[in-house]
Amino acid sequence: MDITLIYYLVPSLIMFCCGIYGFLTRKNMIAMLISLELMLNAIDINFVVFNRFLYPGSMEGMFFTLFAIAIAAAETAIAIAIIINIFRADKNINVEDASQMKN
Amino acid sequence: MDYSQFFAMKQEIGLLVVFLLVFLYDTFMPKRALGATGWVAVGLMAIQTLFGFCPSVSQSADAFAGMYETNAITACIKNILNIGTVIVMIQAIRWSKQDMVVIRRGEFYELILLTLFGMYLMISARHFLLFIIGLETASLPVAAMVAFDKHRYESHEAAVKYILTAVFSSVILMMGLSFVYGLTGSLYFSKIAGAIFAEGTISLMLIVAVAFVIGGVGFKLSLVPFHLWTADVYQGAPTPVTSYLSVISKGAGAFAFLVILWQVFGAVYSDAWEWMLYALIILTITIGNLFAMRQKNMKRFLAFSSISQAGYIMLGIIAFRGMGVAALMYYVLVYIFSNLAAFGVIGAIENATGRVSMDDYQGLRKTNPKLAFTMMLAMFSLAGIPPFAGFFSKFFIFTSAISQGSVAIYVLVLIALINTIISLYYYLLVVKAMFISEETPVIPEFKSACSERFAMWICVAGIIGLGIVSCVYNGLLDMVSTAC
Amino acid sequence: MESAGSIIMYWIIALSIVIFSVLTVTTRRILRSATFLLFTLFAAAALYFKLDYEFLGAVQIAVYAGGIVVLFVFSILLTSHPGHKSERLVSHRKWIGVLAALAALVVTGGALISRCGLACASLPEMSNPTMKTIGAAMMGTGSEQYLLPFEAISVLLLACIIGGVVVARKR
Amino acid sequence: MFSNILIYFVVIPLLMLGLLAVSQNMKQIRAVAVTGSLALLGLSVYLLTDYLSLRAAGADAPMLYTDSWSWFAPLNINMAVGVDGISIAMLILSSVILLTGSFASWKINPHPKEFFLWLVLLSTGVFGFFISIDLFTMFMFYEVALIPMYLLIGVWGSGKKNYSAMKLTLMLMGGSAFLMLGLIGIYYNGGHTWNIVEIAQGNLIDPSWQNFLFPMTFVGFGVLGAMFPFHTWSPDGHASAPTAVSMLHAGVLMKLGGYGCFRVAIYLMPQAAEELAWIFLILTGISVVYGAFSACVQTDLKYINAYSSVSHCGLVLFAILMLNTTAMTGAIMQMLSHGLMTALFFALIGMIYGRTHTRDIREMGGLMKIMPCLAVCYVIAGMASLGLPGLSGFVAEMTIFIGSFEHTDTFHRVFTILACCSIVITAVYILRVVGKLLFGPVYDEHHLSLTDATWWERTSTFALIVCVAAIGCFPNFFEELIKFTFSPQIFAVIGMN
Amino acid sequence: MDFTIPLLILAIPLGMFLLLGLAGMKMSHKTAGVLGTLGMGTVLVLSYFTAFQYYFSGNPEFISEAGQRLQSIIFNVDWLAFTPNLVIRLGFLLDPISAMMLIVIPTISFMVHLYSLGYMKGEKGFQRYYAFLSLFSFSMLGLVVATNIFQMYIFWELVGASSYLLIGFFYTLPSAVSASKKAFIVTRFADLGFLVGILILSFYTQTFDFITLTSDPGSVLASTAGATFMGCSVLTLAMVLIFMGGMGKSAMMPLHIWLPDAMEGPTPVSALIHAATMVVAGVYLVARMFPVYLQVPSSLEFVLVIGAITALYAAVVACCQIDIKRVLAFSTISQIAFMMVSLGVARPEIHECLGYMASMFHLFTHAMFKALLFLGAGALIHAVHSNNYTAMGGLRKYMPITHITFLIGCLAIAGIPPFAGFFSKDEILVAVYGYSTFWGIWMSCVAGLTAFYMFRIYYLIFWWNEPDYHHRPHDGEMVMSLPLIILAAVSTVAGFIHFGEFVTWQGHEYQIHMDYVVAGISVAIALVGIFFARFLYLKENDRPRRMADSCRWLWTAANRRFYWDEIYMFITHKIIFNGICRPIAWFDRAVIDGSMNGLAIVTNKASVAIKNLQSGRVQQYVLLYLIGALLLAVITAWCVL
Repeated sequence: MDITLIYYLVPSLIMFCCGIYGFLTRKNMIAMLISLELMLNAIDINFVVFNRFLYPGSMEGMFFTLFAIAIAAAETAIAIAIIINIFRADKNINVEDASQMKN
Repeated sequence: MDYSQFFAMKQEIGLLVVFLLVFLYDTFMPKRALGATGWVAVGLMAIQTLFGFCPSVSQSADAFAGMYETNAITACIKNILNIGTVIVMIQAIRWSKQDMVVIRRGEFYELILLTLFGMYLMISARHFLLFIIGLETASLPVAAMVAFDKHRYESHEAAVKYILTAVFSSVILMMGLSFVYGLTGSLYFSKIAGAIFAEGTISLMLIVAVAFVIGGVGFKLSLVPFHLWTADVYQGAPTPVTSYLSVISKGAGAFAFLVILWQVFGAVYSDAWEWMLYALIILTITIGNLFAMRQKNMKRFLAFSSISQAGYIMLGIIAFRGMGVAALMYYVLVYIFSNLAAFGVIGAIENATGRVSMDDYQGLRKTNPKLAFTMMLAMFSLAGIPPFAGFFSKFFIFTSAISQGSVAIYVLVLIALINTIISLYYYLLVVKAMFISEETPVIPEFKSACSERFAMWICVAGIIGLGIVSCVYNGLLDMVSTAC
Repeated sequence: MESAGSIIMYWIIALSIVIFSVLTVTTRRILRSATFLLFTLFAAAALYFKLDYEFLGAVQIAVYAGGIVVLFVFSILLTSHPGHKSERLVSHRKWIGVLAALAALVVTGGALISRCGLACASLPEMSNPTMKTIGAAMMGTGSEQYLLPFEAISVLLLACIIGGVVVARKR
Repeated sequence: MFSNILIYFVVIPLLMLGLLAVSQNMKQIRAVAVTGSLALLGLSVYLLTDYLSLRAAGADAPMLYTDSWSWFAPLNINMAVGVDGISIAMLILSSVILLTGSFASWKINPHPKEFFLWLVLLSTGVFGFFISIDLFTMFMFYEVALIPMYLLIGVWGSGKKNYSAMKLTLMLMGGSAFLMLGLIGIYYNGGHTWNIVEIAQGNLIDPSWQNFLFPMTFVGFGVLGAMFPFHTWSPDGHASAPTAVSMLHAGVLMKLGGYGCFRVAIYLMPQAAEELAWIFLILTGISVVYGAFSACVQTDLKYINAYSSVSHCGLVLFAILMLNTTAMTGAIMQMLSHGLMTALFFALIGMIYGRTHTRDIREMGGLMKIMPCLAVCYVIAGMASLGLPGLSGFVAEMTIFIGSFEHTDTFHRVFTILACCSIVITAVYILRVVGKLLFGPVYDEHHLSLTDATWWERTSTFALIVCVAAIGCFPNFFEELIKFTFSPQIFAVIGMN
Repeated sequence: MDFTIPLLILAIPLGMFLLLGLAGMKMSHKTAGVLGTLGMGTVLVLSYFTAFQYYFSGNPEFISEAGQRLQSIIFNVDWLAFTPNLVIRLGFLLDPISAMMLIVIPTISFMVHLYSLGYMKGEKGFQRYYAFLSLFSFSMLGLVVATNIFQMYIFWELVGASSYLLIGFFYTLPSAVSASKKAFIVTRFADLGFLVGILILSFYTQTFDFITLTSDPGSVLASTAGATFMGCSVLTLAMVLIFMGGMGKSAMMPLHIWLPDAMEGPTPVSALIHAATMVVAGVYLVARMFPVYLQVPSSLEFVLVIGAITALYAAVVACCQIDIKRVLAFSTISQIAFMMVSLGVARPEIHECLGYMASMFHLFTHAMFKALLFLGAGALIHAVHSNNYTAMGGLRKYMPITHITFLIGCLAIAGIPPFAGFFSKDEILVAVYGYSTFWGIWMSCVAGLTAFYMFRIYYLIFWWNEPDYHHRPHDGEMVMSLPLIILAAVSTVAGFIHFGEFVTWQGHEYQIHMDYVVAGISVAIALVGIFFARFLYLKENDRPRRMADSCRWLWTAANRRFYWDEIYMFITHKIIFNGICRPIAWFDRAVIDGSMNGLAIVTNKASVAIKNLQSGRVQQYVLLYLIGALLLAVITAWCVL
């Protein structure tokens, strides 16, 4: 059996879709962030796998992943800060409740 | 390793210097001197703006092996953003003196400068990694700015919505990029374009990649259907932040969008994304207008209006090879002045009375005629009424689009033109409230701060002058045609 | 043809990625969710190791597992009441989520499969990137070298720090 | 730039704007308005005489006083000016109506300053439109003229003014949306120039494109010309507008529509005009009869006049579409004639309304006894409208009918006869109003205490009556004035006589 | 001939109109009246001079060597050039008929001016009245001297307008207002036909000029040969349509309905406009275009039939009217119809177009005696303050002058020799018998009826029974009586004029010779009519009532003018106003305007309908975001791949 590119990509895509599912259904904002992390990770894996399988001569994908991890960290930091902030204001981090402005 | 390459990034470095000076001033100056932070930041930013007009800045350069590019066009769009930023900063001075904000006002200016830096990168990046970093720099700290008004729950809610959507959009964008990388093996614009061109045929993977990239960048521009965050965020954010988001961020996004679409995916224009663009333009203009019609909150109203304006901006992208770039830049410039005039008035009124509803504007003419007049000019300019600048920018953007000459474009432009009627309707609603309504004015007479008036004067001058003084547009067009 | 060990390795990693991902988004306790995320991240790190990107794997563990997940855990503890469960999902909401996820899967998966030549590539030989080459690329200004993004991301992080301060700072 | 006389048609209103902005009281405002409009009138009369002497001296270019200053050079947009007989006629019309309109709003209230500011801005647009021969500047001035209407009606209007102002603005802007597309299309398919004379002389627009662009521009201007079925802004708009605005709008602004249809749609695209005229002939033919019939049952004076304008302006477009010199000359005369008499009507209606506070003819009667001067003027206006010889309506309509009948086509002739029918229907509704409003017993006792016209009202109406009668008595003058407009070099492509 | 005097003939009334119209308010009644009358007097002198010049000077401009009277254009200025060929000129054409009209119009007009000084004394708007009279005189003179058909049309409209103004002179009376409106609109409708006729004719002949049209009609009309418009020969169509204009002005059936109502105007106005001058414009028009009509015999047939029917109808109706002015109005209609019939039967082969001459002769005499009758009626109305004969009776004692003059008028119209009407009517009957015996008998009957109804009112007014008069009626003052006497004198002697010397077709002299058979028959019939009237109405008795009762329906129908007004009311109100105008106005508001508003409403509805897209829930935003991105990809892929 030959483990080809697609074998690596399928788990990554599943992971991505799990992220989407979680992001769309979870009510807790932190859970949504966790789902986002899943998606980001799936993208990282994509880059790495593409790099490794198709373009082994360069390191572009790997570096993108490297920076993406940093970006993810920054995103998470800001997002968590804001979520905690809203928790302080409202004692609640249910995303359903953050829907006062509409139409 | 040639670190001198950094010197190609004159504007970025200048901006960072401004940032550092503001940071140092805010951190180390005695408390009594901090009242001037705003003006210091404005002054420094003004210098940076002037600096941008130095001829040496607009020289073409290409650094880090093609990862970064600067030329007359990028310098110019950065200058346009600088001008807008200066105005936003002036408008923010009064706001930043509020009790809740005053302790963090230094940070506000710092964040503006840093996000502007991110936009610089977006504009000049010719490599997707740098682009993503610029994009994130331009959008993540904005979430913190949106959450600036701690006493208003809306501000928090807006920040949450913003950050969640922003991160999701960057995920979509990066997913698309991963596909692009998989297809072409590179993240350099030029190499990707080369690979796509070499491949000749078009694949599903490329289409998905393009769609995801458009979706990711469309978030910044709030193109429909990637726009849903816009209204809530604009409404919830403090007014200076809203105005910053609606003009500067949008302008940078528009230009970056243009660069990416044409420089990266230019080869598959007619195959892959021409019709996507048409659909997005029609949707954006129409849906934005339809929502704007009903809005009562002025900021939310302008949010939808800015969505539909983004649709018009997109028309400039179609004619990239013709006059599109100049028309787009001109549109953004005019849009900055018009929209900032409107936000200036909204901010002044909000600061003085805390009112932002259109119903409160009834009879504004009687109590504050100058504000009402400024607002009316802004509305007329946004609606594209001559002799105000908005008319010219709309005309030129349509002209540039039609220069592509296909029948589809005529239909597209016709739809856009018909939409201008709807937009005129809601812009006139504001005018009606201020000038025609005979109800007792809600807003008492007040004197706006001198910073606010200063900013409004600049905007009014721009609205009136930018169109009639043809050298602005002529200069842009000249510059673009020599640079291309 | 790969060795049986490597194939087994692959399956373990793949399955744990899939299973833990699914668990992450389906478990109702938020703290468990964070834990499963950690496992998923570990599995991803393992994948990087398997694909010979040791440095990346290390970074993954250090930053993600070590940093971000901890951040999550702290914030969960900060924001949740004891014994707090995520309430049951309304079922139509769940189905919308599933459908959206499946749609995304079909589109992205379809896109990949459509490029069969690409999707069926087998693992080529590659020399492990050494720290030296990584360092050189990170600090270089040439083609496929990343000094500028490196500097730029520092600005990003700075901006995020200031942003975080702004958000967190009380009066 | 300032050596060209035409530019002063824009400069003077701009100066007026400036002076109005700094004027302090009613006296100064009136002084500025009257002096300025007198200056414009003088200028246009001077232009007329000078033009005629130039023509007599043998100048045979399609446009005289042409000049062009580069504006947006890369797009070939110029501030290009030039006039021919039609433009001059329109300039005179505009300045007369501006002057009389100023008198008619002698006591405008509230905010007289702003009122005159907007009014003058509007006329800036109008004058600019008529002197432009560059499509871009023309369009710009066109829109400049449209938007002040919104505020003028909204702030100083009456009745359901909000609705009417919005409807008017939106519909007219809707027209200009089509127009803008058409103009840009002309630019790209007409040799990348906006200059009307160049395009027309070279007949630069490809015939297949003409078939697309002609309807765009014709409908675009036609909306302002109150072409069926795009006329519905007119009744509501006129009914709600203040006096001077109704005058200016019906008197001048609607002429922008007719003028534009001629100057852009027909002048630049004669082949398409010939090919597609039948569609618009049907529409305008309907306008003519339909407007007249509608006017018969209205009870609001302004509605009657608005529908009558639909009918009369329909005749303008109808005649233009006949594509022959006589009919087009008639169209120009009808534009002038309708402009003057409808302004007269609206002025009088405004004056009557200002006294009785109603415009419903069912609530008035016997005004001849109470305000004989206004009543007599109204009768004269009515007679002009129903085409009494000696007043302007007659010569215009007759020229149109004779010209239209030149067409040998049965289709055209049937429509001409249909249009002729309007003279009877016009008589019906005019006499109905005159009979009800002015004659008969006094309806309302309270009206007995009302006064007759004041001196400024007299000035306003008499000036208009003199103009109406002058056109009606000396129509041959037009031949001289308009002779060169339909120059064979432009209309040769369709073999127009 | 020098153009000064002809020009003055037109300019003086116009100037007087402007003077009295603009400055009248500042003048006293007397000044205005005297000014107007003096002006008209001057015109009278000038036009007599001109007419005499034409008929008697022997100037070669006016009469050829062979004694043929010529058409002569005194002046002709371009007024409006439609095309190089089609030019409206304002000019002055002298020929036999226009010279005749130059006598008739100023004469009657002057009489009316004079008479009105007394009749209208003290009326509000006296100056206005004189201004309008001057305007009318100007327009009517302009009409008759028109050199081209369009000039005629212009003045045609102007006389219509001045008629409108004069009928509505008592503008506070609703009946006067509606009568004036009716008069204008009905004639306007007829003018539409006239206009279309002009359009058609001028297009094919490329000229408006009467002389060009009539001097050699065959060649001018050659271009119309075979040309058809909507299935009709254009020439027939044009001539019938032009005649339609004449029908309107001359109150031929079915366009006659305005004339009886027009009696709401002041009586002198009725005398001038609605009896003597304006209403004969239709006859004048046909006479003017006669050579062209001759080219289309079918159109002359049309003229004949319309005229004959109208004559009978109007005569029958006149027998059953109570209002004396109405009787005179229907009598006018009937007499004008005589003229029309006469023109309709005129053919060169029948007594060298005797009908043409007879028609003009009758026009002339009719103008005189009908003006006389109207002015007499005015004097009566002035005296008893009522239009109805029921308020009169036995007046011969109180108003001798009026009585005598009125009697002369009645005898003249009845056709009793030696009064003027006998001669002219006799010529007409000769012409008609020459054409067709059927129409001859028909017209003879009408002549009998004429005598009957005229003497009916004569007896009812001056004999019958004397009612109670509040004031003793008396003759009018001198200015009112003088015109009566003058006109009576003219009516008595005018028949002896050798009309054939002056007005004939093509200007050749025509010697009138009595056809004693026809003359005898018509006198006999007239006498029968008179004696029948005497039998019924000399003394108060119940014979008239019994006769009316014996065929009540006929009497009622005739009294109600055979319901023409009702039919018109039905058509205009029920069909046009309620059936066309209202639906159109509704359609405009509901459908056209509604669809414009509908666009706005739909936009609004759409705006509300999509508002839930913006639900406020960030997860939905993201869901839509995702769907958007995926759809973008899928649809593009679908289309491209």
